[in-house]
Amino acid sequence: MRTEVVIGKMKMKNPVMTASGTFGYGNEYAEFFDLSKLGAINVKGISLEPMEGNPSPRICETPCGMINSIGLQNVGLEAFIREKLSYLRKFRTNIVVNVLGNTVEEYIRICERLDEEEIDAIELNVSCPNVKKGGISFGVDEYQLAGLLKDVRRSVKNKTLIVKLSPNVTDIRVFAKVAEEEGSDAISLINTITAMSIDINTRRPKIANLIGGLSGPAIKPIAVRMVWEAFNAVKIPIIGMGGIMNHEDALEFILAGASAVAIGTANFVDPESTMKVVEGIGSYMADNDIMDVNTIIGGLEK
Amino acid sequence: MRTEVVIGKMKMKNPVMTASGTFGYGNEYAEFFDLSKLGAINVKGISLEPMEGNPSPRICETPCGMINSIGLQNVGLEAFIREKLSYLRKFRTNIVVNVLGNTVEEYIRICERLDEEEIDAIELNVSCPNVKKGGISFGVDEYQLAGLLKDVRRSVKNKTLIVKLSPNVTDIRVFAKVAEEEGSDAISLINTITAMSIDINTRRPKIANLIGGLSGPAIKPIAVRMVWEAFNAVKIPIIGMGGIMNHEDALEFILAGASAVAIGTANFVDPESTMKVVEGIGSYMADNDIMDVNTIIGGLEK
Amino acid sequence: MSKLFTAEIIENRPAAKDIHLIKLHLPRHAMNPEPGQFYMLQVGLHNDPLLKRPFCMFDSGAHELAILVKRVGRGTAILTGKLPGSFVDVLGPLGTPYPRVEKEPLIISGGMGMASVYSLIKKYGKGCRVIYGAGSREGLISLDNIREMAGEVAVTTDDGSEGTRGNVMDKIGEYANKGSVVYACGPEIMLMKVSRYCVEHEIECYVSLEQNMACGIGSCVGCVVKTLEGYKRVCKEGPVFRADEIVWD
Amino acid sequence: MSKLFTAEIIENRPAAKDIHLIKLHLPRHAMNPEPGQFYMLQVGLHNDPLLKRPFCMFDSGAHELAILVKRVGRGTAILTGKLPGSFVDVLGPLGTPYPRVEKEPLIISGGMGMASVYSLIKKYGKGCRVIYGAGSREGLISLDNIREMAGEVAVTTDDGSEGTRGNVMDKIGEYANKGSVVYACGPEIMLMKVSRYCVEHEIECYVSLEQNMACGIGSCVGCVVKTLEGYKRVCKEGPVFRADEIVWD
Ligand SMILES: Cc1cc2nc3c(=O)[nH]c(=O)nc-3n(C[C@H](O)[C@H](O)[C@H](O)COP(=O)(O)OP(=O)(O)OC[C@H]3O[C@@H](n4cnc5c(N)ncnc54)[C@H](O)[C@@H]3O)c2cc1C
Ligand SMILES: Cc1cc2nc3c(=O)[nH]c(=O)nc-3n(C[C@H](O)[C@H](O)[C@H](O)COP(=O)(O)OP(=O)(O)OC[C@H]3O[C@@H](n4cnc5c(N)ncnc54)[C@H](O)[C@@H]3O)c2cc1C
Ligand SMILES: Cc1cc2nc3c(=O)[nH]c(=O)nc-3n(C[C@H](O)[C@H](O)[C@H](O)COP(=O)(O)O)c2cc1C
Ligand SMILES: Cc1cc2nc3c(=O)[nH]c(=O)nc-3n(C[C@H](O)[C@H](O)[C@H](O)COP(=O)(O)O)c2cc1C
Ligand code: FES
Ligand code: FES
Repeated sequence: MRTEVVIGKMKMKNPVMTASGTFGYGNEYAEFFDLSKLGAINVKGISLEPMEGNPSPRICETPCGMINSIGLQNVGLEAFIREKLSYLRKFRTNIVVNVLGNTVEEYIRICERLDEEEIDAIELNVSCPNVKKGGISFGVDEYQLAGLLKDVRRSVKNKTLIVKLSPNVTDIRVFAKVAEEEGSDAISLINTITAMSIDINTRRPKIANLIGGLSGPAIKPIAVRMVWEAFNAVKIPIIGMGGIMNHEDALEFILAGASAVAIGTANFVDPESTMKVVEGIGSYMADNDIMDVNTIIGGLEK
Repeated sequence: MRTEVVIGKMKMKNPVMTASGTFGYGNEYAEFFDLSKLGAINVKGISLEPMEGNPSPRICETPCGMINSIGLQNVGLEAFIREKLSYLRKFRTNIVVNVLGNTVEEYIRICERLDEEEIDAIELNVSCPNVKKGGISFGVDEYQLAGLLKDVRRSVKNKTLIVKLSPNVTDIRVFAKVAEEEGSDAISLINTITAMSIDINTRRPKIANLIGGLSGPAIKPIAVRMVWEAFNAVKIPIIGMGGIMNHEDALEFILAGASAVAIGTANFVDPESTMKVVEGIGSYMADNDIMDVNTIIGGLEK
Repeated sequence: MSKLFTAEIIENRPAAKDIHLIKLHLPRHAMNPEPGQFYMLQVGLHNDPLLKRPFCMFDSGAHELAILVKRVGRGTAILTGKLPGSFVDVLGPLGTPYPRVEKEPLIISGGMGMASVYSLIKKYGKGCRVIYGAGSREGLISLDNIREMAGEVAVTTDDGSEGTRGNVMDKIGEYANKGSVVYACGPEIMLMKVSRYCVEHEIECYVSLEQNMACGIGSCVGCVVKTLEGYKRVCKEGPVFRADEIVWD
Repeated sequence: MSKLFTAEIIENRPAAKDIHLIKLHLPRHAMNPEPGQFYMLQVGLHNDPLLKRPFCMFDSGAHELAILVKRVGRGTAILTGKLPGSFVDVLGPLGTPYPRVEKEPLIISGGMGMASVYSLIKKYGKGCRVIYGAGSREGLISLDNIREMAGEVAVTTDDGSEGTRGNVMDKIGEYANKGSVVYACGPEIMLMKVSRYCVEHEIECYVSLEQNMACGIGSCVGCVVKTLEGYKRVCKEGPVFRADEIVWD
């Protein structure tokens, strides 16, 4: 039974990875299972300089979902390389680094630096709706996105370049095509959907930043639809995510066209989610006589 | 205690109405409660000619939500006026008629006809994602929307004109402003979000039409955010909807800026939902010493 | 006399493989369902699973309703796991019953179809005949009761573990004739075959259909089936339809 | 030795107004929580309520964990309604305990704060003194036990229905001095006042804080509190913090 999938230059032993920002830098999960079992680990978004993040409350629950406005708190590029990377390298899995910037120059500087490090892929977060300058403009404007990618593509020579698309757009296909045309090796989708929740007793927003990003099972049907639309628009591989809680959900994304899947919010609900998805995909393949997971990518029958 | 709100020329005894397509033509609910208790009844979308709708399965459940692809099945304009309207007129409440067309001309013909009938408001469905020609182009393209509204506004002389916005856009404020500029009396939002679900055992889509519209609690935080954005962009009243299950949810929309709310999917879960929301808003007002519901519209404290 | 009420689960026990018999205590006013009608049950907490699930009236008594639930997904797993003493929100009775026709009733049940026709067999008693098919012996529910109630019972199983090896279509020729009225419930493929047979042989026939449902009361238009007169709602114009009006595809 | 396990509810009874005492039977390996630590409980079915809810270790025994749950919203309503015999998914013990300091322990609890400090009082026994405040007598949980365990107990209630009328701040001057170490848990406003008092009077003080949590293990960075060294995670660097490092706003 073959579960290996290929995303750009990156070979994954199985199609399961973590979603950026939901798995810390890996260490919190190492006590629950062997991280080497994962296809890849995607770490919290990294910026050039450390970021403090937003005030509390940063999260709240919604029906079958949650809103977060972490504000991209992170240790910054140099501290990440110095303090976190060597720990992550101990596991026999791919390391994907999610990066974010406020300007094209920042993205380029981070990418140039990471291109020389011992990582496997760079994922550009151009869509995070949390921080006012956190890249929102790139992710929802096809021309700005194209401009950014043109420059970044030149900086990423050795690693797989993934562009993470924002779902807060009218037509995801347009953005998927821009990513493909500008030479991205893969796209990942979806990032969180902009959302808001109000406490009717205090009449105040449930998160300090007012608006945050919705994730979890609630958004799954929207994410599956976008993966399917993108799959029919471009040829580069897709990493699908949005509300995957178990292997059934993961397989829904694979059938819709995802070559790999990422688990986000589920890590909070059950820290062993990713490993259980890996195992569940194996069982499904065995039960359904599927010899190679690649044969069911986009295998939806209409 | 004053619960009356005003939407254009329409005075509602309370801010609660039904969402189009989720309350049939009213008759199914009359055995559960007195429909005169509602602020308004909004009926299934009406087209010029009867529409057959889509094949089954038309609905499926998703986490905290459902996808539908009814395909706008309806009896058509003339049969509606002949067979359904007089029944609805028996209740002391406002009647809103949701209309849809495939061309500007169709919209105009329906509106001109309804403008002379005993109804209170016309709601333009320009956003239904279900039927290939069902207006999708108007609702996600600001220029087409502006063109449609210019013509329709001239046809609607006696009734309140409401435009129902599609959430499947990058920036809802742009569309809210178009509606305001072209003279709409109010906007309603949100319609369903395009979505998809796959049965991993059969590998087939869970609804025959492949893609449908997501509704229910899952989409509430997205809807609340859009109502808030629209409230800060335009001055015309907003009818808020999307996942309202109870009066707490309804109040969230009101605090975010909705002058009235519509209950959709909740009617399927509990046929008495709308009436319970009316009662719940009353209790909340009493508990919080709110003399006039209008004083808390957009009352979110930042 | 609202059809919406809360009922207590007073019994919940396995009746066959993956199938539970659940008895509910109902408020008086919700009673008197007719064979063929169904109820919608809120199986979980509010919000998720969101929609009520439809189940046939299997049997009913003074203040009691019995349903037969097959575990096929998340909702039915939750329902069959409920402890006696817990409460569920219920809507019903809903839909059209099997109509009374002055002919000799032949009742055909495939697998879980018994959930729908059991009460009909009980109603006609010795006056009706039954063809009862299932995959194997374990899938035959209440067979002893049915033998006791009905005039005549033919049993078929795919694996021959009980009755004749085969399916209900192997028996229909022997049991149905122009003097019969056929009432059938079971898998869609069986209903299609029964319908086609009856139409061809000019036998009056009624089938009980299933569709995904949201509201159960006719308002969402989500549960339609194709008929000669266009789409009809299974929850309102059905679940029992005349076999000759269904367009099978 | 995973911190993730399934536990059976073996007792669930009201302990005060809107407050339940829930006892869980744990697998051996999950034991030995220290005072100040907490557990995350999956209160509903999967998906909704989605996230686990945090509750302090109130008391623990060989294979037992007791928590005190106040009904404030949907999740706690579901949890307090669970029948003995049902199971819940649990993650823990989590977070930092109250540190041992070689000074005279003064334990201050406001309202539900007792959920966190009860086990600490039990640990120090006669060696500690306690200030216990609540809105009124009905809000005082396990008062008799605490009087029996601790060296000295001052009770305050807002309405004077038990002990002194007033709040814990009216007693702190009398009980705290430079030889004390103060451990406090309660409403944020109380913790702020206790902290400010202790910083001002150079008294070592630890407070247990709350924040909305998603993961409970430090990965989401959702539960932060502002400190002199930037944002820190309540679930990982806390919930117990040195009072002088918190930035109150
Ligand atoms: C009028 C009517 C009467 C019924 N009577 C009975 C009965 O007496 N006993 C019984 O065990 N079952 C009966 N069913 C079927 C039962 O409603 C479904 O098995 C149940 O809703 C599945 O819920 P779930 O959450 O377990 O499954 P899901 O996880 O939702 O889905 C599992 C499978 O069940 C199918 N399904 C989901 N929802 C429905 C639905 N509303 N109707 C039909 N199929 C559905 C799905 O397509 C899927 O194949 C009846 C259905 C109808 C329409
Ligand atoms: C470390 C820690 C220990 C705790 N120990 C206890 C305890 O021993 N006993 C006890 O009764 N409660 C304790 N709490 C609070 C308890 O977790 C919340 O009351 C509970 O999560 C509310 O869930 P709900 O679904 O009922 O409320 P919701 O409907 O979700 O919300 C109701 C109210 O509770 C608040 N709330 C929601 N989630 C949380 C959360 N994760 N943390 C804090 N507040 C929240 C909301 O802001 C809101 O005001 C503790 C919280 C933390 C962080
Ligand atoms: C708490 C939290 C933090 C996140 N941080 C990031 C981030 O730093 N960069 C990024 O690209 N996406 C981030 N995301 C988005 C996720 O990677 C993922 O795209 C999204 O949550 C949808 O998947 P899910 O529903 O499985 O969580 C974050 C999500 C959550 C919930
Ligand atoms: C079954 C169904 C049918 C609908 N039909 C229509 C329609 O005909 N016209 C329309 O404008 N909106 C239609 N809608 C959208 C609803 O009016 C509403 O905007 C949406 O469902 C969000 O609200 P809810 O989450 O409360 O259901 C329909 C929704 C559902 C679920
Ligand atoms: S289930 Fe809604 S119309 Fe039948
Ligand atoms: S709850 Fe996730 S970091 Fe604390």
